[in-house]
Amino acid sequence: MDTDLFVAWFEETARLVREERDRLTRLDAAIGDADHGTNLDRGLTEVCKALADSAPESAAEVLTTAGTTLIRRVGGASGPLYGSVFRQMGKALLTPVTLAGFSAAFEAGVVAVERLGKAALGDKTMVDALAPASRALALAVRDGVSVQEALDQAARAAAEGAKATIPMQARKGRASYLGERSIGHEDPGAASAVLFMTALATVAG
Amino acid sequence: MDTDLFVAWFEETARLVREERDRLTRLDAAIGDADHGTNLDRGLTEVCKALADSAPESAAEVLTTAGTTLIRRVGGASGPLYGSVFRQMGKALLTPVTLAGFSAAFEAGVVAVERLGKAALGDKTMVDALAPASRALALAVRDGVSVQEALDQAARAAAEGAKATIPMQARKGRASYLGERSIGHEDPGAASAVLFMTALATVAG
Amino acid sequence: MKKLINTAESVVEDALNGMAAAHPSLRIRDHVVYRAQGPRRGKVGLVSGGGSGHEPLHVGFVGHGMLDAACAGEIFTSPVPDPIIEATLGVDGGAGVLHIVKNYTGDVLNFEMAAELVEGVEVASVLVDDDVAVQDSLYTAGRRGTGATLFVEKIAGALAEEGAPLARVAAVAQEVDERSRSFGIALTSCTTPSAGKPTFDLPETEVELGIGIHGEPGRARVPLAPARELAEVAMEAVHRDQPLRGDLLVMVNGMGGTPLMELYVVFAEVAAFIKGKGARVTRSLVGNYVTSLDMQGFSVSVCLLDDALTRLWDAPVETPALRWGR
Amino acid sequence: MKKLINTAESVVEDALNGMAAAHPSLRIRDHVVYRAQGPRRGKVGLVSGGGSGHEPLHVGFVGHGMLDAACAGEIFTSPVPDPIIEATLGVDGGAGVLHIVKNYTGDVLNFEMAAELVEGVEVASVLVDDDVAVQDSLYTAGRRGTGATLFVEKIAGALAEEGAPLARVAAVAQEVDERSRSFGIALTSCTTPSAGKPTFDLPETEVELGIGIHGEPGRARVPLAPARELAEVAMEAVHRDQPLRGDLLVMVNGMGGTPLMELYVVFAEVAAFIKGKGARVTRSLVGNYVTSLDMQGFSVSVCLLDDALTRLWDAPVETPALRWGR
Ligand SMILES: Nc1ncnc2c1ncn2[C@@H]1O[C@H](COP(=O)(O)OP(=O)(O)O)[C@@H](O)[C@H]1O
Ligand SMILES: Nc1ncnc2c1ncn2[C@@H]1O[C@H](COP(=O)(O)OP(=O)(O)O)[C@@H](O)[C@H]1O
Ligand SMILES: [Mg+2]
Ligand SMILES: [Mg+2]
Ligand SMILES: [Mg+2]
Ligand SMILES: [Mg+2]
Repeated sequence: MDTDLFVAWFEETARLVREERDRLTRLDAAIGDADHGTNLDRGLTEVCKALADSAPESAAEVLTTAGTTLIRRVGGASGPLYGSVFRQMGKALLTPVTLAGFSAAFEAGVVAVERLGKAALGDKTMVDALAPASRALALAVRDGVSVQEALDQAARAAAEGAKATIPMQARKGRASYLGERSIGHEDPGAASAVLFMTALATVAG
Repeated sequence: MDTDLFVAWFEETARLVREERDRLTRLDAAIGDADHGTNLDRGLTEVCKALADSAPESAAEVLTTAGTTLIRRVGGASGPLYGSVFRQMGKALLTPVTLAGFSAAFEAGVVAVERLGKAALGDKTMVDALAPASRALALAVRDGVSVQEALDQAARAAAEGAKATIPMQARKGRASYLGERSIGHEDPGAASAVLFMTALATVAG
Repeated sequence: MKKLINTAESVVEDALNGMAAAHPSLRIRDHVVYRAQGPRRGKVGLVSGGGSGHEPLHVGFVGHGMLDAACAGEIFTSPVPDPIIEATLGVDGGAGVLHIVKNYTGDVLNFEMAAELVEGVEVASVLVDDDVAVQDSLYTAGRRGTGATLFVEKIAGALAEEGAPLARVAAVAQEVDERSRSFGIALTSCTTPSAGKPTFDLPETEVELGIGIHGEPGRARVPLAPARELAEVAMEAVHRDQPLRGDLLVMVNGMGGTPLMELYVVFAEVAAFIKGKGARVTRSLVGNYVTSLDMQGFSVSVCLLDDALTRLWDAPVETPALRWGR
Repeated sequence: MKKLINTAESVVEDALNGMAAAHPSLRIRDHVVYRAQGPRRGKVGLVSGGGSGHEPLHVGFVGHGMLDAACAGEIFTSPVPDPIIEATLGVDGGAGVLHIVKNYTGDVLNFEMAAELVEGVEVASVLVDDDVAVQDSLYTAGRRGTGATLFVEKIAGALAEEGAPLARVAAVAQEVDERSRSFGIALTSCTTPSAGKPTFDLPETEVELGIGIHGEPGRARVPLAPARELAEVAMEAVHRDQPLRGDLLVMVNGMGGTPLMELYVVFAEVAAFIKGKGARVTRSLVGNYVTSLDMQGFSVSVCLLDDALTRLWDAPVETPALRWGR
């Protein structure tokens, strides 16, 4: 897992988010304020620019740059939350990057967002997609599967986790204001987390 | 033509205006501000109340009360304009009321509104219905037809006059702001003038 | 139709009750809004009014430095003479009363009748007719009075507050009207409570140019365009009629349903246009001041200032909707 | 969607340019609105901000007696930390800076990050969370900050202007929040420029109860009812949470697309409700102050006053959207 792969990860995520922007915004319209797609699209465009400009020399640098850019450019709840995921990953990632090292860094990122957002599994947030993805990665490392296989499993776990947010009642973020009316809708942040994980699996292929 | 007939005139007009209120307002929406039906409905309801309360003893008194009430209760352009018609009629009407006397008083009323509104035939206003009605009355007096026949002819003349406002470009009132876009719509004030004349023919029958 | 009202019949009365409850500085009786403390001896009284539905005009402009009384008619329907007479008598401090009348047949007739019937008070009248969308010709009722009414009421009000005599107050009102031009554009129609549906239908892709403040359709319909272009259309119309020059008082006014953010977007374009013509915005207002119920859209009003008018504009004013200097 | 904008992307920037053109008293840089004259030595600086689309909140409340700076995020999107840091450094007069933060995850996180990263300036924060439509429980993100934000900014701003130290300014801000409750009702959804269509669909015959200020759907949908009943629903919710008593500051606030006339209709009902509970409206505001783009609807905010708070409310304020006493 080299530096280019990490750059490609964000480029592919940016492409996917652009493609899915309106769906993300629609999900946010249902239980939030209709800006999640726009927010992430703006943020990832900036991330790609920042990566192009700074020519990072390590995977850790890619992650830190991406995280800082998200914090500095997105705003809203998802900006600091996603930003913290990647900044924390960047801090935790050891060189050279192995699947095990990536898995550990990813888990550190997920913990960072749980702490910052005070969110736990089942609160109907991005954590519900990110935490299962992290668990899938850890299991893949334990089982010694290929990088590609591991990332595919992580993407699948994220997708299942996002789907599982549909019947949940939100306890964090704007959706929590709706009380029971938040039930029956997929969490936009969980849906965008799936895009991150799918993008990673794609570029690794 | 006795006092009761004049009271009945306003009662029947009030009934007709109530019935046709939405049509009048729709006509006013097209080239004005969508209140002519409401304005006249409010005004004639008040006229009926005033007539019931004051128990007028002459046709002239009925007309003066009606005119004053319209001025005092309607507002807008049509309040002072219609009010002046009937106040002037009240002033001009001689007792006992003959058809010839009525025709002369009616003409005085029409002149009053022309003067007050600075409106002439063809300006696309109530004058385009009232003036032909007055002319029809005068001709009927000359020809010596019955009261009923005379009032029927006046009502028909008013209706034709109102219809003739459709192709006109307005030169007075709000409709004049529309310039050429006022063409193709019947003037609401002309339409309500028809109701006055129709009501009179009805109650005389 | 979705409105925060009790009934279509009671909306004017209910809103006036709300004003009375919110503003102890006002006294409201029989659809006339007065300053609570009554007339000041020797001060010219200012009375305006017209159909309701243009709030804060006129009722929100009663107070120190502006109107002494405002008569509220039914929605879009000029008030009848009686309350205008009442208001005129009620605000007279012995120095006479100025009627500020927007140029609409109904307003003109009812104020004229009132002025004729008032006894014992000297009355002067000024007609406001600033809307360049209407040709001032034999073939129309003349220009409509729209946004500049606020300018007239503020500036004449300031002069009256200083104790100027009726003739001078009337003259400055007249002067402000002559120096002012307006043009309005609607994105949507308004809905009167009694009609219950939009006065006109406007497709999602079109706007009405040259609207008044009563939901009257405008002079023409054109495709919806960016704020920059709409601002230019309005400003070109104003500029064509009275070239922009020197110091300007500029109002970008919302029609009632337009959020402040959009009005600022328009103001930026208006200011750029003015700069391009070599004139200067030295005073400005941005907000919903002269409205047409829930209509979306804006109007822009421009007044050519001089030092005297600027001073009067800056003078203290304390009304529900316009307040500075005290 | 029909809006007076140039492009969805540029709307915040364009509106800020309009504000800069309209208000020489402001200086605007990088989406932060400052008082033009800069910080005053020894005065606590007040910084607020949040997503745009709530105008005049916060940008219209920068000026004497209120905020020193406001950070404007994208529409409904909390500003990022950088401009908050800039604003904090820019307004510091040596006495520290108070962050006034509406309680939304995004606002809280971004202001927190900014506060952590600021160096050399003492920063205190107050969270505004007045919206009784949201249960303050473990199962939500806590109450939203809505209308009471204006109360907090005005009253804390007045105390800061008097030269009070940061701890006292923060304490009064906190006190105002604790004494304030709000509830909102929407007649229509809003439309964000980028989404281009209404955030939620609301049938002609229904209203949303307990809405926030971001076009979030409310807690429940009920049939459209007369203003009296809607005002009662809102006031009951406020009263249930904090019984009405004594002197009250009451704001009937429009959501952006509601005409003033309708807000006064609502105010009359709110005032009647309060009288019925034996409390008194001693200060009030009626208008579009804390909005949600073009949404139609209203919110009502109530603050329990005492003499000290009343005095601070009455203190001079001179901002684009709130101005009295100078
Ligand atoms: N406290 C929180 N912890 C974790 N994730 C959160 C939290 N609050 C919100 N989120 C995530 O952020 C998403 C919303 O992001 P976005 O719409 O960009 O921000 P905003 O809510 O400020 O408009 C939600 O769908 C949810 O997944
Ligand atoms: N100057 C005028 N002279 C004669 N009639 C007029 C004049 N102005 C308007 N009208 C009549 O008044 C009618 C409008 O009445 P109404 O809608 O009640 O008043 P407003 O125009 O004030 O809303 C017009 O249709 C026209 O017939
Ligand atoms: Mg969102
Ligand atoms: Mg009309
Ligand atoms: Mg009318
Ligand atoms: Mg947001």
